[in-house]
Amino acid sequence: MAIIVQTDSFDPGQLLNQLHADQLGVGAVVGFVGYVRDFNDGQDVAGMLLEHYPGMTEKALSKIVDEARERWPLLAVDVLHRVGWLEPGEPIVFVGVSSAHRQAAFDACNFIMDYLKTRAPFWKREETSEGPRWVDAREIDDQALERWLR
Amino acid sequence: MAIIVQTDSFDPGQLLNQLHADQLGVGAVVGFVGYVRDFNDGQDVAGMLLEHYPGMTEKALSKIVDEARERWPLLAVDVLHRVGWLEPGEPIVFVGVSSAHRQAAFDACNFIMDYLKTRAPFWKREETSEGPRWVDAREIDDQALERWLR
Amino acid sequence: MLTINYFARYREALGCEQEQLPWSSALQTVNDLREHLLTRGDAWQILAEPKVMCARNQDMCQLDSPLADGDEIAFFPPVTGG
Amino acid sequence: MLTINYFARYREALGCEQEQLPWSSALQTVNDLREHLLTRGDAWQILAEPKVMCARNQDMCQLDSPLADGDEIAFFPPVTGG
Repeated sequence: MAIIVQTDSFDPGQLLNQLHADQLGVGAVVGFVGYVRDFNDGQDVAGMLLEHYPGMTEKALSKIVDEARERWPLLAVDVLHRVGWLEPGEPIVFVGVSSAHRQAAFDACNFIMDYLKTRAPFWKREETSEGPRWVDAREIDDQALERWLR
Repeated sequence: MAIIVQTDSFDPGQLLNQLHADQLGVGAVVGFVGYVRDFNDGQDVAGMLLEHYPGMTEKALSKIVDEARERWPLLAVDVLHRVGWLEPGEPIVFVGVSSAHRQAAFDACNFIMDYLKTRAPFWKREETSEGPRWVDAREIDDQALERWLR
Repeated sequence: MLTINYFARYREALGCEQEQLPWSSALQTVNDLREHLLTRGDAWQILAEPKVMCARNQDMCQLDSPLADGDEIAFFPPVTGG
Repeated sequence: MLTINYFARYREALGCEQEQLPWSSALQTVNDLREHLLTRGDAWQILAEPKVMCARNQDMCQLDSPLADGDEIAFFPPVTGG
């Protein structure tokens, strides 16, 4: 299991393949990749600056992954999130999960992303044609989280 | 969009990366990979033979993908399923979906796998230490499908 | 003429992958065809399994689907790919 | 002593990334600290936003969380990573 926060770009496909490695008990791998889009909320986006809370970030991500492991029988879990300056087309985040079974892998990956979106200390500031703007949190992300509350 | 049925192995990571390519409207990619396990239903598995219904297979997969596109706003969709002889650790199937938004990508990928499991004409015959056996369909896969019936 | 395909466990049990059969007006539905095949004897009772699946012209269908001359029909056990 | 961090929109609005403040027994909860900061004037009213988030010693917390000498506290707007 790895939780990584870095400024450098990365290769999502390589991370996906590593989730299997040579573990012959792995039946299912689900990977999510979030990318910078060139357009958001009505405006062209030239890039974004991703700010985080060093120290807390890894701790928050670890808690989310631990919670996922309590809920589903998982084998490997990898989370990589970038910070700093990112341009359209670049990958922002990778969450990958392996399990013996398909639905556990789907649910755990979806769960980790929903928690990350609402509980991990990252903030996006977009550079748009009309200047910089902080991205607003979306109501829909809070709703996504509520699905998992027990 | 590509729907491929082939005997050769493939690189899941490469397929995942291709889903983004240079489409700057892609915000989210979800990929699923199914692998051959070395153990199933209480027995060691040395490999499996995947039989299919040539002609119907691609047609069935296309219908599933079309149905997913009707339900969610998707950009690229790729499905690759292998047939023939496969050994533990080898990838069997890849389903990948790209979208502007995260939940559409998760749901569509999950949906396509649930339909593929119950509606696409593939059959697995495992080679176990006690000889060959046809894998039985699982009740849980029918239940997974029911979630999506409207 | 009807073309009939058998797959996986059924193919093995019947020792038959594909056969051709003349269509007749007695074969109005896929189930009529299945009942005709069941009269062939013991091995063919596998087609009486409650979970038997079938396809008509390469689309999944129900047993009560109509049958027409020239159709390609298939019988197979529940699928297990993925 | 308390260490207080501000992030993103709050950091910019306050022109402050981190500060240290002596702890006092009047500061029993994170909210007591927030109310103290609100008395500093206009810019600080941003901490009165209903959706303000906070962390104590690098764990998300509620405004009514207890405060202790030596704590590292952070105030920030709703997160938008991923």
